[in-house]
Formats: sequence, structure tokens, C-alpha cells
Amino acid sequence: MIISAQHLWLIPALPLLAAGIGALTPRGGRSLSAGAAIAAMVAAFILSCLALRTALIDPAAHQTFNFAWFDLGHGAVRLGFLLDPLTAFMCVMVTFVGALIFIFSTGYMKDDANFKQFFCFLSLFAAAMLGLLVANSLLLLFICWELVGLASYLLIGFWFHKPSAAAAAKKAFITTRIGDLGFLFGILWLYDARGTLLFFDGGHGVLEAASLSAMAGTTLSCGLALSTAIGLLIFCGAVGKSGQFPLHVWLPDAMEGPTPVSALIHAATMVAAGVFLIARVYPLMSADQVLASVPVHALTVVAFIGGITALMGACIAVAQNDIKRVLAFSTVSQLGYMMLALGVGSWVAAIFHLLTHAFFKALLFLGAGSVIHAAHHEQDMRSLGGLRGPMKTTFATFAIGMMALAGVPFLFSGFWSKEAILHAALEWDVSILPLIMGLAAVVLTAFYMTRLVAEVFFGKARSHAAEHAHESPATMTIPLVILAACAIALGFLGTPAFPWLQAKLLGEAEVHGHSLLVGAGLMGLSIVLVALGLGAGWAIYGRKLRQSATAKDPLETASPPLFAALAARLGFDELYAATVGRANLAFGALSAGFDRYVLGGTISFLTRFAHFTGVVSLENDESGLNAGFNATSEKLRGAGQSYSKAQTGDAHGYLRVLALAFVVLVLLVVLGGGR
Amino acid sequence: MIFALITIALFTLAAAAIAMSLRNLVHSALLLVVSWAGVAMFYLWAGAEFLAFAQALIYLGAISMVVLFAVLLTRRSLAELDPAIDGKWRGVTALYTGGAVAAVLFGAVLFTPLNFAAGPVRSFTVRQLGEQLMGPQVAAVLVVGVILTVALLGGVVLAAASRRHDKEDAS
Amino acid sequence: MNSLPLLSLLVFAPWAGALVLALLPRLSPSASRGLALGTSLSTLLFGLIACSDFNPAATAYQFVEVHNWIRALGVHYYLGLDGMSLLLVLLTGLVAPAALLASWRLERDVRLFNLLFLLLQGAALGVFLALDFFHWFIFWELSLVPAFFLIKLWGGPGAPRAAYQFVIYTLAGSAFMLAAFAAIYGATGSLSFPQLAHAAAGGELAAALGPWWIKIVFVGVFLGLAVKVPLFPFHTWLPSAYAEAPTGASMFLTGIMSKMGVYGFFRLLWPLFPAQLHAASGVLLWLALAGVVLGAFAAMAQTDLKRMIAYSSINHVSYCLLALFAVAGGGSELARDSAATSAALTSAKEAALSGALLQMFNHGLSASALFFCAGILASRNNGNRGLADYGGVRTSAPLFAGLCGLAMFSSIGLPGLNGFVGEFLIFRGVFGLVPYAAAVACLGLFATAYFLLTFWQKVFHGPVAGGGKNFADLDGLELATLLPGIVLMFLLGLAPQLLAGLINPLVTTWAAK
Amino acid sequence: MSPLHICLLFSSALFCIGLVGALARSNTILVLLGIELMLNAANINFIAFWRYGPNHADGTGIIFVLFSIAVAAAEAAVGLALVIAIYRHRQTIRLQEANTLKG
Repeated sequence: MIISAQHLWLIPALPLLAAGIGALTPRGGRSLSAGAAIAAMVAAFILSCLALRTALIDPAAHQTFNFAWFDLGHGAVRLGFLLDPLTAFMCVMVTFVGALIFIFSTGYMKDDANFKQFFCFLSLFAAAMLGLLVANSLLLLFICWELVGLASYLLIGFWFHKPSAAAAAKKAFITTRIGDLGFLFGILWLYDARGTLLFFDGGHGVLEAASLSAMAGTTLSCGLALSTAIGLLIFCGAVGKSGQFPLHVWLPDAMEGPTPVSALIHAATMVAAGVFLIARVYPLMSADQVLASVPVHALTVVAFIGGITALMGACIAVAQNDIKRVLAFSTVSQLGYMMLALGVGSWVAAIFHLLTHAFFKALLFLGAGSVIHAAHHEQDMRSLGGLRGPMKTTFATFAIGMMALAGVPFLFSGFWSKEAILHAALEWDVSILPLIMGLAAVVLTAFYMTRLVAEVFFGKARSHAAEHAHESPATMTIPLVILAACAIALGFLGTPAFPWLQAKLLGEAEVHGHSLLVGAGLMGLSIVLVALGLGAGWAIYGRKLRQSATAKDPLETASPPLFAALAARLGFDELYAATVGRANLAFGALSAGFDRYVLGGTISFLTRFAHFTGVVSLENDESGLNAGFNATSEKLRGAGQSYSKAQTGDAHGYLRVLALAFVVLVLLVVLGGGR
Repeated sequence: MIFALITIALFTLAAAAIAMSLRNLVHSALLLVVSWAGVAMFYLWAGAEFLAFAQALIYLGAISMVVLFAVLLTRRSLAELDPAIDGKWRGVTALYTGGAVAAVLFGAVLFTPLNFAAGPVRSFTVRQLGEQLMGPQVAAVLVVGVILTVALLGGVVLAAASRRHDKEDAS
Repeated sequence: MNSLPLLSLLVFAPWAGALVLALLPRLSPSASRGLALGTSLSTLLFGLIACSDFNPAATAYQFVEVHNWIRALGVHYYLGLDGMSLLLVLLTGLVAPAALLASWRLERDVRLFNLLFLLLQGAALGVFLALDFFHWFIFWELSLVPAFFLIKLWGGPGAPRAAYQFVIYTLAGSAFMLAAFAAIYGATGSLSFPQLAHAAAGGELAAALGPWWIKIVFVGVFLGLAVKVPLFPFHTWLPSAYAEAPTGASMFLTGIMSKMGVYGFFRLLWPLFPAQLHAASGVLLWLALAGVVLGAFAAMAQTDLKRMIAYSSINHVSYCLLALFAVAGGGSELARDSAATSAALTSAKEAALSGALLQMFNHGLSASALFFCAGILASRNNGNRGLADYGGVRTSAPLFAGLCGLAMFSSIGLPGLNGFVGEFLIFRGVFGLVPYAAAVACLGLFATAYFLLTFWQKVFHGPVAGGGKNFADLDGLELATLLPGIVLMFLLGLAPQLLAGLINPLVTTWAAK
Repeated sequence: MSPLHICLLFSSALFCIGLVGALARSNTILVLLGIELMLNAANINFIAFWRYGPNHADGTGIIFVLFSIAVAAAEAAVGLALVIAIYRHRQTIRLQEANTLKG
């Protein structure tokens, strides 16, 4: 069976169907809902593999299938599907990780009342995510982009009766929407400039040479190239979705959702969508590279944002106590790495890291989920401890994930992908700063992961829940084992000696292996740094294990203000609440007040004025005068009332006024000289 | 011709003026009937025979009866008389207002050059009238018919429903 | 093409129903409900017949019925339908029965309520189909009378005041419009929209009125329409009127009545005064932007659910006008490379206009659904509509929460639901014509998401509290009211071609002007 | 002075008499009758202009007066019915006391 671009719609359609089934089954249909979701994911995985096979036949080709969505004016709004190695690899990863997490969820969510709904939302998410991957149109991509946002919203707020979960869901949606507005604006600009949003359309697409040179050749009044401006706006969307500085604040809070959600959406797939987006529009982002004399290149901004995020996320992760929050900030940091890779010009390194990260971070989250499940939803690692004994499988797999994340050399996939990124940063000739930030983050990553493992799995159980923990069921451990295997194996897709993945992504049919010695100095340095981080972590947390849940953290004892600042996540939430949030509410109150007092006041003034004239027109109603000025007139009704004062009910009076008015009118006309 | 016109006018105006100043309502009403008859004569004079007939039928025949009934129904006793003019102030202002309007109207009439030829009396036959009414003006005739029907119903309802209103107001 | 006087049937079917209701004073409440619903649905049927016989490729008026009416004044009985009218007729056919179903549980004076409602529906349809100012205006004003009584008699505690405010405001606006059309009639002797539009395109209208008068006349017509829409700052009657009206009337007011104003802008103001609109578009654009942004932010500060939705209604309707004003302005201030200019401008105009038309339909669906949901909330909790009066409703009423959430996300403009397509096209067009306006309007998008999600969070999420306790989920009747709209939201979100196909040729013609 | 002038003066005078009557009298019936007089005055004008005007043949004036008379009849019927209703209600027909519509 050959899967080509025009069949690609099947991949997102299958989970969508499963979501529909999930939505329409009655409350009792738990197994139907979950079964449909898993079956759809497995089927989508098989289709994705077939698509990958098709894509690898000619990696450089972009197979497209475009169609008109609806008529608009002389043309139509067109959408399309795109099949190339990037799409195919991402699809395989999403469906594979997704299927495993779905299976894990059947165990994890077994006792939840809304079990069916959970799988419905998960399937909806998978459908949207896969749609995002196969899109050949920025518009279709944006549509799916928003839909994954919706699924994320629904799933973060899955335990909606918890106020914190409800608030976190809203925060996630709103924060990413800020970025999405920039993204939307970029789309509008691109659409306006090029008249289409298709990526590849036989030479007319926005990512094709003619379009790119036209956009790079247009200079705006501010000195930026058009492609830079559009690229930066699109990057705004990626900043929001991928939790980059300064919009990263929603991602840690998103851990309010069930752990499989954190694993799937907020670690492996959705948050990486921003990276995917930039990789997808990479020709556009890099179109301004040919220009020497522009104030800023789009990719430079990406690199610095990525570097800052990588370092900041890693710093904050050091001081977190909630097991999922540590992992969340680690995700922020790793996404920063990917952005850094994109920025310094190696999008294949970014995608490589994206793929490996998806596996080992999903593994870590599911491992954390397994721990949390076993410890009756105890997430604070100060209250855990000593789980190495009762939860052997979880511990082993978690350790593999931890080593992959920390970048332990040679055996683990994280090492190779991180190495590719650092290598690219080294070769970047604009600035050395991103490389330094990346290297600093390497140390910190190794450090905080050691801290995490030491606190959770070593020492003695520090709470009742931890003492009674036992290994999770097979539905949960089997996915862990599979993911752990992948976390090791995946690294060998892209070693410097045999960069198969990179070659395929770049569309090179041949694999040109480099020697391990290329960049060996950098590799050596990073190995030393990893060792440093691991050693420091073990020295501080491993040798002298925590004795009780209330004991102070060694770092806190060493430097309380720094630890407090990091634990408070550098105060970003408070900053935003004090500035953006407050300004927002203030503007809201201002608008309402404007409506009520200024407009209402104007009308009230007009009313009073009308009231006044009404009173004057009535010769002999003095009480009206007093009443008129005292009465707080109620908008127009007040005017009506004051005019009604003229309504004396005296028919003679009316007639008299009528007659006299007639006389006056005629005299006016006559004395005024006719017309 | 002009003499006839002036006679009719003076006759009508005199009747109307006296009617408006009499204290006895019944007398007033009767004099008004005379005045309406004067108007009917004017229509005859002007050559609008059908209108004269209509005026006689409606005003002299119908409205006068209604007025008399109303007068009789609303009086507690036949002997009771209304003051002709209710208070000095009201009378004076009425006269001033009327005088001002009259001055304006007379001025307007007298100072407007009206260059229409005073041709012979041309009659307008009932047949012509009927054709007009049933032809171009048929919509208006329908509307008038509806108005008359509604007015009839309204009159009946108003006169008949008053007892219930009394009760409601009392409660 | 059709021997039946289809459009007359459309307009007068509801009135015939109202007449029957009026003549049968002893009709039982349930029978009158059924009769009203049936009559109301019949307009949907006629609308669908019109839709199936409609030829989208022809941009002229179709199913035209012209009869001499008052020959002396040159007044014709003139009905006709084009893509825009068809869209709104279909919308009326959808929203009105839903609103009647929403009022099914009303107990007080059922017959009178249904009678007034049918009158209102007939008047609205008349506005959408009439092509001669004379009876167009009659329909326009007649829609006020039943709306006034519906608000005043069945509304909340503040209803009488809100109803007076509503009527006085709208009447004041209409008075200006009537005077303006009297002037037009005096100058041209014609009241038929197509004729006048033709005259305006040829410059004869301006010549007949003179340069000074045409401005005054433009302002008069503008005022009449702006109050009805309402355009900022003529909107102050709206929040209380929408909030105090009974649920069914709120649904109709926001779904149909506000569209009457927008329709007027497209049918009257733009074709008749293109040059004046062009000249004024800079100012008007800011007014529409103020509606978009301030409407959304004012909604954020509301604590009463219905007032909040009312303000969001201002925000959404302002998008339509934003698009129109941007198109009328023509994007002339843009400095572009000349080769691409005209083609790019035209396609931006096409996008903005289709967006505006689609937005009218979409907002009709989503806002009426939201008002219905607010009505359900209020009806289960003694009429309390405060945001703080509820909590955790989703726990006890998941179905209701889900459907209300869909309506809400449609209103936010989530892709995949109907709201997105219209808003995206409007933004696309406005960006191409007046980029800064699109940038400012983005604030409105953000605020809309913010306050609707706040509403959702406070009412549906969190621990069960207040009115959320023992909240009964939707029953069959409520489901029947809500579900067709929700299904359509999905359908139109995924296949906008269903509507776009009807209006596209028309829009293309407009944009080429 | 042409006959048309005389006709117009006649109608003006009749109108003013009606007006003074309506203004001066307090009896509602007489006020109504004053108004009837004013209507008659207006009718006289129609006829006068029809008689001396250029478009004699189409009879517009006559038709107008005909309608006017019809409406006047309706008005009189309703007006007098109202008077009777007010009288029953308030035991008076003095116009000054019928001021329920006072704002």
C-alpha cells in the first residue's frame, strides 16, 4: 500500500473519528471509547510508517495535494497536505508516542469518572496534532494549531472541579493566544503579500524560491525585510505554544492536567509544535540570511530567545519541589535548546532533538506518572523517597530517561541530539553567547535531574503514601519499557558518524558520515560538563540523603534569596499579574466605565439639556423648574418626563399654542422675506 | 353671483358666530345646523351639487342628531345652562388668539395675487365623480370605509364600555 | 422562474400565523405554541426552497415581485432576493424557531407572546426582502412594536425602562432616516433601492441632491442604521435591552435585529452613498474599532451574564462594519507597489466582504445559542445571572456544559467552528486594506477569548457552588433548541463553501465596484 | 376683489369663529363643534380653489372634501362618544377637568 500526499488526510481523520465515537458513546462506554482511541492511533501509526516509506523514496521531494476549501472572490481559499520526511518523521513519532501514552492512560485513569471523555479529548488532540503536521497550508496549520490549543485547554482543565486546574487551563489558553495573535498577524501579512498560504504549490507556494526572494527583497519602512517581519510574527506563535521566554509561564501550570496529558501534550508533541512550525517555515525564516545590511535576522532573534529559555528553564528547575514541575521546566529548557538550534541555522539538529526529547521526556513524565499513581497522587518529591525498592521497573526506565535528558555520553539518544545542537551553535558566527548559555544549561540539567532521582528514588520513604507504594500495572510499565528502549536506540539515527536522520531530513539521498573526531573538542567539553553536573548533584543530594519531608533543601541553606527567587520562578507570574493582567482588567473596567459614565454621562447631559428646554417651553410651570434641576434624569426617559411636563392635559392650551405658533410661523416666513 | 356669495357668507358667519356665543347649548347646536346649511348653500353656489347633498345629509341629518343626543345625554336637567364664556381671562385670550389668526389669514388672502380666471360655473357630474372614486381613488375610498367602520365600532365601544370602566376605577 | 410568489409567502407566512392567533382568542397555550412554531418553521422551508432555486452565479435580484402600489407616489410593492438576503432569510428561519422553542416553557400570555413574536419575524423578513424604501421602512419600524412589547411585558425587573430606551433610541434614529429618504424622494422621485443605487453609481443622485444636501442625507441614513446595529457610540441602549429581554427575544434581537442594521449598511448606505462613505470611512473605521475593542473589554468587566454576551455582541457585529468601512475606504492610503495594487486590493476587498457576510450568519447562530444558554442558567437559579452565582455546573450538567462550550468557542472564533471563517476573512481583508485597523482589532480577539473563558471557568468549572448545585442537565426540549445550531456550527466551520458558494459571485461584483 | 378672494375671506372668517369658539368655551361639545366649523372652513377653501383653479375637470377638490366630510363624520361620532364616556365617568363635560393626560 502506497501512502501519498492525497491519502495523508487519513492520518488525522482516524483519531478524529475515534474522538467522535468517544463523544457520542454513552457514559458507560469506557472500553469502546478507549479501544477506538487506541486502535485509531495504532492504525495512524501504521499509516505514518507507510507515509515515511514513501517520503524516503525521494527525500528531497515535497509531495503535495492541494484543494479548494471554499470560493473567495475570483479564486478560492486553498488548503493542502504535504508529504516530506519532516512530516513523516513527526507523524511516526506522534502516533508512536501517542499510542503508548494512550495505553498507559487506560491504567492511569482507570478510576476516573470521566474516563470516556478523557479519551475523546486525547483523540481530538491527536487528530489536531497530526493535522498540523500534514498541513501544506499555513492556514490549515493554524486551524490545527488552535485546535491543539483547545485540546490542551480541555485536558489541562480535565479535573475542572479543582479551581487551580480551571485557572491553569485558562491561563494556558490565554497566554498561548497572545502568541497566536502575532502568528495570525503574520499569516495575514503573508497572505496579503503573496495571495496564498500554501507552502508548496508548484512554484507558487510561499516557501518556494520566487516567493522567498520577493519577500526578502521587499524592505519595510523600519528597515526590516518583509520576510523577517513575517517570520518574527510567526515566531510569536511558536513562542507561545512552545513555552519560550517570555510566554513560558503557562507551561508549568499546565501540569495541573493528568500526567499522561503532561507527557503527551506538554512534553512530547504539542509544545514541540512551535519548533516544528519554525522548521516547516525555515526557508521563510532564513530568507533574510542572504541580506547583509538588515538590522536583525529573524533567526538571530530565535537563537537568543532559545538560549535564554534554555538557561532560564534549567535554573528554575533546580529549585522546584513538585516532581512534575521540575520536568515541566526541564521541558521549557529543552524547547529552548531546540529553538537555539533553529536559530543558529541547524533545523535538522532541532528536529533530531525534538524526536529524541519526545521519547525520553514522555518516558520521564510517564515514569513520574507511575510514581504519582503509586503514591496516591503525592507529587511533592520531599514527601517521596525510597521508591527504588518497590518500583524497580519504573526506577530503571526513569533512570534511562534521566540519563538521556542529562546527556550521558554515547549510549543515550539525548547525548547525540544535544551534541548536534551544541555543534551547530559553535559554528554560528554571529555570537558565542548561545553556545555559552547552552553549555551552562547542560551542567544545570545534569544537576537537577540527579537531584530529582536522588530525592524520589533513594533514601527512605518520607510519607505514608510513599511507604505503601507498589509497582504500577503492566499497562503502565510496558509503555515505559518500550519508551526506554527508544530513548536509547533513537540516538543512533543521527550520530556524527552516521547522520542518517539529518541526511533524510535535508533531502540528501546519500549519507555522508563524518568522523567522530569532528568537533571532538566540544564533545569532550560537554562530557566534562555533564559529569560535573551529575557529580555536583550527587555530592549535594545523593551522599547525604534527605531525612524528612520538612527538612530544608541544601541549596536553600546555602543561599536562601537565590533559592527563593528560583523557587518563585523568578517572579514572572507575579510580574505578569501586576502588569499585563492588571492592565487588562483595568482597561476592561475603563471600557465599561467609559460606556457607563462618559457615554451615559453625555446622554444624561443631553437629557438634562432637553429637560431644560422642555421646562423653558412651558411658561407657567414653575414647579417643573425646580423638579427639573433636582431630578437626576434617567437618560432619555428623564427627557420624556420633562417634556411631558409640557403635557398639561389642557386641550385649550394646546389649541392656543397651536394657533399662536401658526401666527408666529407665518410672520416669520413673511418677515423673513419668503423663502 | 357675487351678491349671492356674500349673502351666503354673511348668513353662515352670523349663524356660526351667534352659535358660539349662546349660553344655551341646544340653541347653539340648532344655530350651528343653520350655519352648516349655509355651507351647503355655498357648495350649491360653487357648482358642487353632490357635495351640497352630502353636506346636508351628513351634517344636517346625522351630526346634528348626534350632537343633540350628546347634549341631552350629558345634561343633568334641561334647565341647567352653561356659562357662555368661561371666565374673563379665557375669553380675552381666545379673542386675541382668534384675532391674531384672523389678521394673519386675512392679510395672507388680501395680499396674495390670485390670478385665476373667474370662469362660468362648470358642473362636475356625479358620474364623473363616481368614475374618479372607483378609479384612481379607490384605495382612498377603501381606507375611508375602514376608518368609518372603525369609528363606528369605536363610538359604540366607548359609549357602551363606560360602565365597566366605572367599576374598574372605583376599585 | 417560479410561479409561486415565494418571497411574499416568506414575508407574510408569519403574519398569517399571527393573524390566526389573533382571531382565535381561546386557543390553548400549547396549540398556540405549536401553531407559532409551525408557521415560523414554514419560513425556513420557504427559505430552503428559495435556496434550492437560487442561482448563485446571477448577481441580480431573483424571485422579484414588482407591483404598482401607490401610483401617485411611485411606490411599488417590490420584493427581491440576492445572496445576502438569502443568507439572512435562512438565518431568520433558523433563529426564530429556536427562539420560539426557547420560550416554550413560558406560561404567561402564551398566545400574545407567540403572536408578537410572529409579527416580529415577519417584519424582519420584510426588511431583508423589501427593495422599495416605502415598505422597507414600514417593516423596519413595525419590527419595533412587537420587540418593545416582548421586552416590556416578559422581561426582567428593569425591562420597562430598557424597552423604552430601546424604542426611543431606535425611533430617533429612524426619524433621521425617514427625513433623509424624504429628501431623496423629493430630489429623485424614486424610492426603489436598485434604481437609487443605479442613480448613485451614475452620479445622478449626487447631482439631484446637490453637494451639501447629500452629506446631510447621508448622515441621516447613517444615524438610522447605526443605532440599530448598533455602532459605537450609539450602542448604549443595547446592553440593558438585551439583558432584560426574555430569552427568546434576546435570541432574536441579537440574532436577527442587529443584522437588520448591518444589512441596511450594505443595502442602503454603501450603494447609495459610496463617495460619502468613502470620505467618512476614516472616522467610521475608528468607531467600528472602538466597538470591537471597547465592546470586548467592557464585556470583560461585566458580572451579569446576559450583559456580558450583549457586549460581546457589540464586538462581533462591529467586525462586519469594520470590514465594510475598510472596503469603502478602499485602502487608498496604502503605499504599495503599483503592479500588485489593484489585484491585491480587490482580493482583500473580496475577503473582507465575504467575511462580513459570513460573520453576520455566524454571529446570529453563536450569539443566540449563548443567550439561550444564559437563559437556561438563569431559569434554573431563580433568574440569577451573576457570574458569581454559579460554580461547577459542568459536574452536574456535562451535556449542557459541552454544548454551551461549543457555542462559546464558536464565538471566540476557534477554527473548525463557524466563527473562525468569517473572522479570519474579515481580518484578512482589513489587513490588506488598513493594516493598523487589523492590528488594533486583534485586541478585541484577545479580550473576547479572555472574558468568555473567564465566564466558562467561573460558571462551569471549580467546585460545585451556588446555582451549580443540583443543576439539571438539558432535557429533550432544550436539546432540540440548541442542537441544530451546534450542528450547523460544526458544518459551517468545516465546509464554509455551503454559504460562501451562495454569496461569492455577489461579493465579487461588489468588490469590483 | 375677485369672487375667489371673497370665498377665501369667508372661509378664514369661519375658521376664526370656530377657533375662538373652541378656545373660549369650556363645554366639550361646543369645542368639538368649533372644530367642526374649522373643518368646514377648510372644505370651503378646497371648493373655492376647485371652482376657480385650472384643473377643474378632474374634480380633486370635490373628492378631497368628500373624504374630509367622511372623516369629520367619523370624528364627530367618536368625539361625542368620548364626551359621553367622560361625562359618565366624571359627571362633567368641562374640558378643563378632563386632564388625565397631564404629564
